[in-house]
Amino acid sequence: MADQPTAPLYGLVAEFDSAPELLDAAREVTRAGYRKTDAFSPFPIHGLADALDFHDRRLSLIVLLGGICGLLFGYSLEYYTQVISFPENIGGRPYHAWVAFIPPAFETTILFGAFTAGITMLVLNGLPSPYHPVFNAPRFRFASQDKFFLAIEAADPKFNEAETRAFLTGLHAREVVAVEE
Amino acid sequence: MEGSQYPKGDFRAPLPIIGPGHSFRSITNKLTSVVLTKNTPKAWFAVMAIGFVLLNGLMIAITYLLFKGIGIWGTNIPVGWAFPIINFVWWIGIGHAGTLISAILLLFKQDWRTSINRFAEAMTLFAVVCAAIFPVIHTGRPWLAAYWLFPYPNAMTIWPNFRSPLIWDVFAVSTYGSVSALFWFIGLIPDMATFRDTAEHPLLKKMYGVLSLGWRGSARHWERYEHAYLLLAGLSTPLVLSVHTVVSFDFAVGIVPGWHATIFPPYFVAGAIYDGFAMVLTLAIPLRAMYGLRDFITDRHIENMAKVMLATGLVVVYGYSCEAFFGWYSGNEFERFMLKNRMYFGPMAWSYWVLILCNFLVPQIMWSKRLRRKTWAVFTAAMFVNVGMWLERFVIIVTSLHRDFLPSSWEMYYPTKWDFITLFGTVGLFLTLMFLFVRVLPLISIFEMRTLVTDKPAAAPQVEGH
Amino acid sequence: MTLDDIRTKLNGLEGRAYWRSLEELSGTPDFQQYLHQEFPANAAEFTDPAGRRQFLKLMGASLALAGVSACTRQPPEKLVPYVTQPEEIIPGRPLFYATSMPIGGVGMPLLAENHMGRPTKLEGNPEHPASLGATDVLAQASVLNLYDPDRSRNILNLGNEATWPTLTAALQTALAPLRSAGGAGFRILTEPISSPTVIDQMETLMTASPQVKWHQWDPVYGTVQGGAPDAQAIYHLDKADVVVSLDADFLGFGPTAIRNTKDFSSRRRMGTPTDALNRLYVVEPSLTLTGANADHRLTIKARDVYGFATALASALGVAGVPAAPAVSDDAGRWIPVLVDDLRAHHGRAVVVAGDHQPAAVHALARAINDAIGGTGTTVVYAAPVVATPRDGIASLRELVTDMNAGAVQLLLIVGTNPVFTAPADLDFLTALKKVPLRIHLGQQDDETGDECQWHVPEAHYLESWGDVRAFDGTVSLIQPLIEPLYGGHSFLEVLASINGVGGQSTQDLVKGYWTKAFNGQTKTKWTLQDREGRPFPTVDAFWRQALYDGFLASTSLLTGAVPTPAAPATPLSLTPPPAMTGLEIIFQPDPYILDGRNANNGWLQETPKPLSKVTWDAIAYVSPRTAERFGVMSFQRSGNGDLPLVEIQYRGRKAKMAIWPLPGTADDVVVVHFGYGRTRAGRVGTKVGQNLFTLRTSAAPWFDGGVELHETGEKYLIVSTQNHFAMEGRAPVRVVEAEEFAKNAKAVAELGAERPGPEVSLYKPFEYNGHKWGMAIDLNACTGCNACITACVAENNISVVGKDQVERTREMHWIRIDTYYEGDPSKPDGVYHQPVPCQQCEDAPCEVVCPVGATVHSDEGLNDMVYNRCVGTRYCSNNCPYKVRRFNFLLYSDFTTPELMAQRNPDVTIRSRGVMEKCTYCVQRINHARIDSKVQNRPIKDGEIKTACQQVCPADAIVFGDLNDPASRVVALKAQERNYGLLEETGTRPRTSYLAKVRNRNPALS
Amino acid sequence: MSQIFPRSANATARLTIAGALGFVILLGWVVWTLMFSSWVTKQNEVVEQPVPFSHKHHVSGVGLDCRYCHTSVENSEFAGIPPTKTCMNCHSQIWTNAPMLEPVRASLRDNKNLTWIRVNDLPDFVYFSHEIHVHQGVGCATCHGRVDQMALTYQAAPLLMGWCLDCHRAPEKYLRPRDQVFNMAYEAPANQIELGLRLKKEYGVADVRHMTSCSICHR
Repeated sequence: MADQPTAPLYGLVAEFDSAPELLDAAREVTRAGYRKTDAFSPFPIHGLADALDFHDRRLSLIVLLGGICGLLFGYSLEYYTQVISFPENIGGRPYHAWVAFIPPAFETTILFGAFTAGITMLVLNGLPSPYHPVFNAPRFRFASQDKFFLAIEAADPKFNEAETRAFLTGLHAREVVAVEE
Repeated sequence: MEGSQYPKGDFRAPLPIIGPGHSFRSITNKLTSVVLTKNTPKAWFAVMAIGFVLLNGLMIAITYLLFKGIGIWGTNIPVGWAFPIINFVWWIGIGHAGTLISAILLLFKQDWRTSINRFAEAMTLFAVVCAAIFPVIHTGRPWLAAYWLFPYPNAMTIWPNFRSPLIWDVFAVSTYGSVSALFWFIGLIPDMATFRDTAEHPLLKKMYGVLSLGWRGSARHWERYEHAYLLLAGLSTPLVLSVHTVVSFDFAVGIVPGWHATIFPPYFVAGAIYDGFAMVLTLAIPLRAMYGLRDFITDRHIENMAKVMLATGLVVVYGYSCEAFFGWYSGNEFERFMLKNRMYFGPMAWSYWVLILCNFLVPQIMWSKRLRRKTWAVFTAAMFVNVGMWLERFVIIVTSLHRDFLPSSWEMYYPTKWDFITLFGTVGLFLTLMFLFVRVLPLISIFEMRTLVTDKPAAAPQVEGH
Repeated sequence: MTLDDIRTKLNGLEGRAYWRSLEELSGTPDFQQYLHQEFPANAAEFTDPAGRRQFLKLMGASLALAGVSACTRQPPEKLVPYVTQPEEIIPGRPLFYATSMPIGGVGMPLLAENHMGRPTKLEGNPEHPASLGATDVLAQASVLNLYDPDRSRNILNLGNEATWPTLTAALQTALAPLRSAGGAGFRILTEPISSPTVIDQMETLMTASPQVKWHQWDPVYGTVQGGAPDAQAIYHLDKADVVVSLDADFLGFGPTAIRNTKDFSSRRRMGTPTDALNRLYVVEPSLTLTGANADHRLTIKARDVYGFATALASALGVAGVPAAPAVSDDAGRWIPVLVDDLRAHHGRAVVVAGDHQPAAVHALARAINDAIGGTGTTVVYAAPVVATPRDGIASLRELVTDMNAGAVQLLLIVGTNPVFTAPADLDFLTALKKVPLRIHLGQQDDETGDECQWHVPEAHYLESWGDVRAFDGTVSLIQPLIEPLYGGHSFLEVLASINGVGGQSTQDLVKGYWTKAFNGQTKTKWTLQDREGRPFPTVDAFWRQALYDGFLASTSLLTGAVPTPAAPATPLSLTPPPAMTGLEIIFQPDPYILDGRNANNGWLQETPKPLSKVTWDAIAYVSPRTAERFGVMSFQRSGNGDLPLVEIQYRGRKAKMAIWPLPGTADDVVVVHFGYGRTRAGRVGTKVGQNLFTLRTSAAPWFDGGVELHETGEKYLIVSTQNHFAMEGRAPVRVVEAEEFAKNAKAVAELGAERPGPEVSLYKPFEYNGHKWGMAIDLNACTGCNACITACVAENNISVVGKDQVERTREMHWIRIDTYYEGDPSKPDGVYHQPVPCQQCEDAPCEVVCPVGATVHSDEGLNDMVYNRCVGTRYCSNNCPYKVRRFNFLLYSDFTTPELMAQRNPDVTIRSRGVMEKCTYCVQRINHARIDSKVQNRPIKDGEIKTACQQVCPADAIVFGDLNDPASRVVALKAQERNYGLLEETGTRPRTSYLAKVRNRNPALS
Repeated sequence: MSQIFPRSANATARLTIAGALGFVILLGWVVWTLMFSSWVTKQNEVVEQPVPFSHKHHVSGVGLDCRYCHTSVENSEFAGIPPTKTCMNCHSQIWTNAPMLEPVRASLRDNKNLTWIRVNDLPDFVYFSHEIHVHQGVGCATCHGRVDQMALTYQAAPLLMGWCLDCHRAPEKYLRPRDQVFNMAYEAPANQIELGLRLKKEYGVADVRHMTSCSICHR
C-alpha cells in the first residue's frame, strides 16, 4: 500500500515474526524514549507490558470494593426485609437469624465482585471499540493469529515519521507501515 | 475407540499436552476451521437430531404440566420431592467441573486445562440452564414462583424467607449462572477477534466483530485482561464450592433422616466434581473424535481427568461410609432405620446397590494406567458415574422420604412417564445447546493454546499473571 | 358467552328456580364452551375461590361465576341484596336451627348451621340425650347429600316429566277402586319409621281402609336374623364397670353409638394414674371398633357366639339355659374369669348382645343382665321406638309372595331401594314387575325408581317438616333449613294427599299432631313437660319450646320414666339358631356407604373405613392366616397396589371380591361388605366396587356357614390411606397397663426418648403473652370412629380427590386417624387409634424451609398457612415429621358445580391447584370468637372455641383451649402424667399433645 | 486490512449498551408504578350502578346515618347492602314516580333482586370484618373516604395489602373515639398520635405482632 498516507497520520506500525523479537523491539522503543506506543500479539506475552513501561494495578482494589458493596447489599437486604420491614416468627427462629443470612450475603459478594472485575476490565481497556486506527494496518488481521505488531503513534512528542521509520526498521521489523487515523 | 498415542509398552513416557509440530498458524487454522468450515460432520447432525427430538419432549411436558399441575408426576405426600429435584441437583453438579477446570486448575497452574476449559465452561453454563428449569417448574404455581422467590419491593410489603435453603439456592444458582456466563464470555473475547479476522463472509466478520468488542490484542489490554481473568478465577473458586454446599443444605437443613447429616456439603461438592468430570469426558471423547482434535485433547488430558474422577469418586465413597457411620453411631432409631431401609430391606434397596456399583466399583478400574489410557474404558466408567450420581440423589431424596418418622405415613413412590420425558428432555436441551455452541464458537480456547506452542525459540509464556 | 350473559340469564332467580335455570343453561353448548375456556386455565388462579366465597356470602347465584378470569385487575363483583330481608338474618352471620336426621327410622339430633339460607354444617344437639353435642360420620356427611347434584329433580312418569297434581290425580284414580275393597292390593313399602306423625297418618289410612298393608325394609337397620328381640335395650354404660360385648359393635355402628361412646369413654378418661377404669370384654368374629377398644378380645365365629352366651349364662346360673355346646379352649378359659368379674361387679356390669345375633342371644344377654343385676341400672329394656313390622326380612318376604300371587295392585315404595338391596333369593325385581302400578319416592332415581312407572323426588330431611324418635325414644322435630332444592316431596306429603288432607302443609300436619298430643287426643299418650318436668302453660308455649330445643325432653327413656316391657319368660325358652358348618361368611354393611344409599357421597367414599383405612371400595376381610392361602402374606403393604380377587361361592351364588387380611378376624371366616356396585348412583358412586347383595339371602342375612373361597388369579386395585400398621418399635402411641401405671406414674414418660429442653436451642424461645392455643387428644377415650375426619372435611371445604389420587397417596384430609396393631397379626394384642392433625409445632420445621414465608407463626402460636402466598415447593411437607400437610397436586376443588359450591363454608378459603394446605385449628372459629369477645368486652371463655373435630367427637377425646389460661381444661389435661408429645424428641415442641392409652387388663386373663 | 466497522461504530456500541441498561430500568419502573397504579387498584374509579345512587344526597343532604342502610356493619363482618324494601320505605312516599327509581320499584313489584356492583372489593382470600374495625374506633371515612361527598360512589383507598398493614402496624395513626366512627366530617386532632395511643390502650387494640399475623386476615 502507499507509503504516503493521505489522511492524518495515526502512527507507524511495525510487524514482527515472533514474540521475542517483539519483546526486544518494545524494550528498545521504550528505551529510545517513545511513550505513545503499543504492542499487539495473538496471545498474552509475559513482560511485554513492562517492556512498554505500562503498569496498572487498580483493578484489584476496585474489585475488592465491588465485593464489599455486594456483602453490604446482601446483608442489609436481609436485615431490612426480615427484621425491619416485616418481622415474622418463623419456626421460632429469631428475626435476626444471622446464621441463616450468611449464604445469600456471601453469594451477593461474589456476584458484585465478579461483575466489577469483568466490567472494569472492559472499561479500563476502552472496550468495546470496534473501530481503531491500527486496524488500518494492512496485515493487522494476523495480530490475532500468528504475527506480532508494534505501533508508535504520531502523537508521540518524539515522533518523526522518517526517523521513527528508520528506527523501527533497525529493530528487524519484518515491515513498517504508516497507518492513518 | 482410537489407538493409543504412546509407544507400545512404555507407560512411563511423559505425555504431551499438545500434539507435536504445531505452530500458531496450525492451531489457529485447525480450531477456526471447526466453526468456519463449510462441511459439518455427519455425526454433528445425528447428535443434534437426537437432542432436538428430546427437547421437543421437554416442551410438550412443560406445557402439559402448566396446564394440568404437577400431579402429572409421581410425587406424592411422603415423597414431596422426586425427579425434578433429583434432576436439579444432578445438573448443578455436572456444571461444577467446568468452573473447576477453568478456575481452580488455573490457580493451580495446570496448563493441561487450557484445551478443555472452554467447552467445560460452556457445559457449566448449559448444565446450569437445565438445572435452573427445575426449581421453577417443580413448584405448584410456577407462574408465581418465577418472581416471588426474589426479594423485590411489592404492594404487599412481604418478602421471601431468608431462613429457607431454597432462597439460598435462588441466590447461589443465579449468581453461579451469571458469573459462569461472564467468565465464559471474557474468555471468548480474544478468540472472537481471531474469528473476526479469519472469517471470509462479511456477515460473519461483522458478527464476530461485534462479539470481539473490537479486541486488538494490545499489550495493555492483555495486561488488564489477564489480571481480571485471574480475579474471576479467584472469585469463581469459592463460588463453585459454595453453590453445591448450598444445594446440600436443602437436605442437610431438613430434619428428615437421611438428609440431616453434617457430611453433606463436602460430600456433595466432591460428588459434583466427580459427576462433572464424568460429563466432560462423556463429551470430550466423542468431540475430539468427531473433529479430529486428538492433538489438542490428548490422551494425557483424558488420563488426567480419569485421575481426578477417581480421586473425587473416592471422596464421594468416603461420604457414603460417613453417612452409614453417622447413622449407626448416632444411635438414633430413625437414622438407623433409614440405613436399614435404604440398604437392606427397603423396597428401594436395589437403587442403593446399583449406585454403589456405578459410583464405587466400576470407577476403580481407573487405578490401572493401562485402562486409563484406553479411551473406551474411560468413557464407559464416565457413563456409569453419570448414572450413578443421578441414582445417588434418588437414594438420598426418595428413599429417605418414603419412610420417615411415623410408620402410618410410609408409602411408595412411582415415577410417571412425564417424569422421564422431562428428565430426558433436559438432556435434549443440553445436547442441543452444547452442539450449537460447538458449531458457532471455538470449543477450545485458541489464544491459550498458542501459549502452549513449544517449538518456538522463546519459551511459551504462561497464561498466569505475575 | 361471557360471565355477564350468564349473570343476566340467572339474574334475580332464587332457590329452586335458579338451580333449574342454571341447569338448563349449563346444558347449552356455549355455556359448556365458556366453562371450558374459562375454568381449566384460570382455575389455578386465586382470584377464583374468591368468586366462590362472595357468591356464598350473598347467595347471589350470578356471583358463582364471578372473578374467574385472572388478571392484575379484579373483575367486577356483584352484590345481590334481598328484596325484603328476613328479620332474623344478619347478613354475614350464620344462624343455627335444631333439627334431626332420621336414619334407619331413628333420629340423630342436630343443630344445623345456616349461612344466608344455605345449610353448610351440622353439629350435634348438645341438649339432646341421644347426642349431647356429638354426631357421627353419617350425620356430618348428610349435608352433602342435600346438595348432591345427581339427586332426582323431577317427578317422572315412565321417564317423562310430570307434575305433582297429575301424580296425586293418578294416585287417587288408582286408589278409588282399591278403597272400595278396603284397600286390599294397596301396599306401602317404607324404611323403618318412628315418626309419630307419619305413624298417626298411617293409622288413619289403615283404619279407613284396613286391607292396606304396610311393609318395612332396610337391609342395614331393619334386618334381623333368627327373629327380632322383643324389647330394645338402652344401655347406661357410664354406670358399668364391666362391659361384655357378644358380637356387638355398640361403639362403632348405628345411631346408638354416639351416646354409648359418650358414656363408655366417660369411664376411660383418667385424671390421675390411680383413677379406676371400666373394663371391656369383647367376643366377636372379626375386628370392630368396639373390639379395637377392648381390654380383652376373644375371636370366635359368629355362629359360636350363641354357644358362648349359653355357656356364660349357665355358668352364671341362669335358669332354663339349654345345654351349652362345646366352646373353644380360649372361650373355656374366659368363662370362669368373666363369671368372677361380672359377679364381683354385681349391678355395675352389663352384657351387650349384637344386632346381627339371633333373638336367642338377645334373650340370653337379657337373662344374664337380670342375673348380674344389670337390668334397671346399667341397661333398661323398653318397647322399640320403630313401628312394627320390625323384622324387615319377614315383611319383605310377605310382600314378594303377595306380589307374585298378583295380590298387589298398587305399590308405593318410600326411600328404600329394594331392587338393589333385597335378598337375592327373594328375586324382588321379578315380583315387582307383576305389580300394575308402582310408585317410587326417593332422593335418587335409583335402581328401584327405574323399575317404577312413577318416580317422585323425595325431599332431604333438611328440606322438610317432620318428627322422629331418637334411639332413646326422645321425640325430635325435623324442620327445614331450605326450600327443596330440587322440588322434593316428603312421605308425609304423599301420605297426606292419600288421606285427602293434602291441602295442609306438612308443617301444619306435624304441628297438628302435636297439638292433639298436647291435648291428649292421640292414640299414644305422650307426657309433654319442659326440661324441669313442669307441664307447659299453653300449646303455643309448648310448640315454641319444642321447635327451639328441637326435641321433647320429657319423652326420653334415658332421662324420663321407662315403661317396663313384658318381663322375659322364666325359665328361658329359646329356639337355638340352626347349626352351621364350613367356612363362615359374615355380611356387613359398608360402614359409610351403608346399603349404597350414600354411594354418591364423595366425602363418605373417601373417608377411610375404620381399621383397614380402605377407601372407594368394598373389601372382604379375612384373617391373615386365611389370606396367606391367597398369596397376601402380610397385612402390611409398602404402598397401594393390587390385591387378589377371590371368588366367593355361597348357596350356588358367586361373587368376586378383593380380600384384605384384617388382624383379629377369626380363621375360616370371610367378612364381606355390601352397598357397593350401584348402577344408578350418580357421577360419584355408579359402578364403584362389587355388589354383594347378589350373595345375601333372606335365610341368613348376617352370617352363615358353607361358603367357599376360590382363587381367581385376578388382581384388583385396593387403595387405602394407611399401608403400614406396625409401630416398628417406635412409640407414636404410648400404651401402659392400668396396674403398672398406678404403681409408676412415670411409666408413660419412660416409654419415649427424653424430651429436649429449651437449652438445646441456640435461640431463646418466642414468648406468647396473649392467647396460646393448644390441644390435647386423649387416646384412651378415642375410639377411632372417624367422625373428626368428616367434620373437618365439612368445616374446612376439603376436596374429594378420587380413587386414583388416593392411590398416589394424595388424599386431602387435614386430620387422619392412624391405626396400629400390636402383637401377632392373627391375634392382635392391641389395636390403637391416634388422630393426627397438624401439631402446630412451636419450632415448626415446615416454616423454616418455606422460601416465600407462606407458613409462619401467629402471635398466638398457630402455624398459619397462607394459601394465597404459597407457590407449592412442598418443602414444608417433606420437612414435616408428622406428614400432616396436604398438597393440591391437581385442581381438586370443584369450581364448576354450583350445587356443591353452595355447601361450602364461606369462612374458609377454597384452595386452588398447586398450594399446600393443612389443619389450622379451625382458625376461622378462633377469629370469630376473638372478635365477638372483643366487641362484647369480655375474655374468651374456656370451651367457647371448639374445633370442628372436637365438637363432633362423641368420646370428647379432643380438647382445645388456651394454654395461658390456667383454669382451662386443656391445661389440666396437659398436666397429667399421661401427657406426651408426638415425636417430641425431634425438638418440634408440638402444641398438640396426646394422653397415653391405658389398658385395664384382667390379670386373670393375661 | 480494511476496517470492518465505521468510525462511528465506537460511539454506537457504547450508546447501545447504555440504551439497553436504560431500557431495563425503564421497564422495571413501569411495572413498579403499574403495581400501585389506580388502574390496577381501581382507586377513584366510579362504577356504573343500576341506579345512580348518590351518597352525597342521602347522607349530606337528607342526613341519613350509615347504619340506616348498612345495618349489619356493627355486628357482622359484612356491612350489609340495603334490601329494596329499605329504599322503598321513603320512596314509596317521595319521588314515587321518578324514572331514575324505576329499577327499585320494579324490584319490589316483581320481587326481583337489585344487582349492585361492589365498589370496595377485597380479594376473596382476605377476611375483613367491619364489626371489629368499627368497634375498635376505625372510622368509616378512614377507609371509604368522604362517602358523604360522593355523588357517585367510588373506591377511595388503594386497598392494597401494604395499605392495610400501614394501619395494622400503627393503628394510633388513624384511631378515633367510638362515638366519632360514623361521623364523616371528623377531623383528626393535632395530637392524633397521643389520642390514638390512648384509644389503642382503652379499646384493647392488639399489638403489632398480633395485628400482622397472617391468620388475622387470611384463613
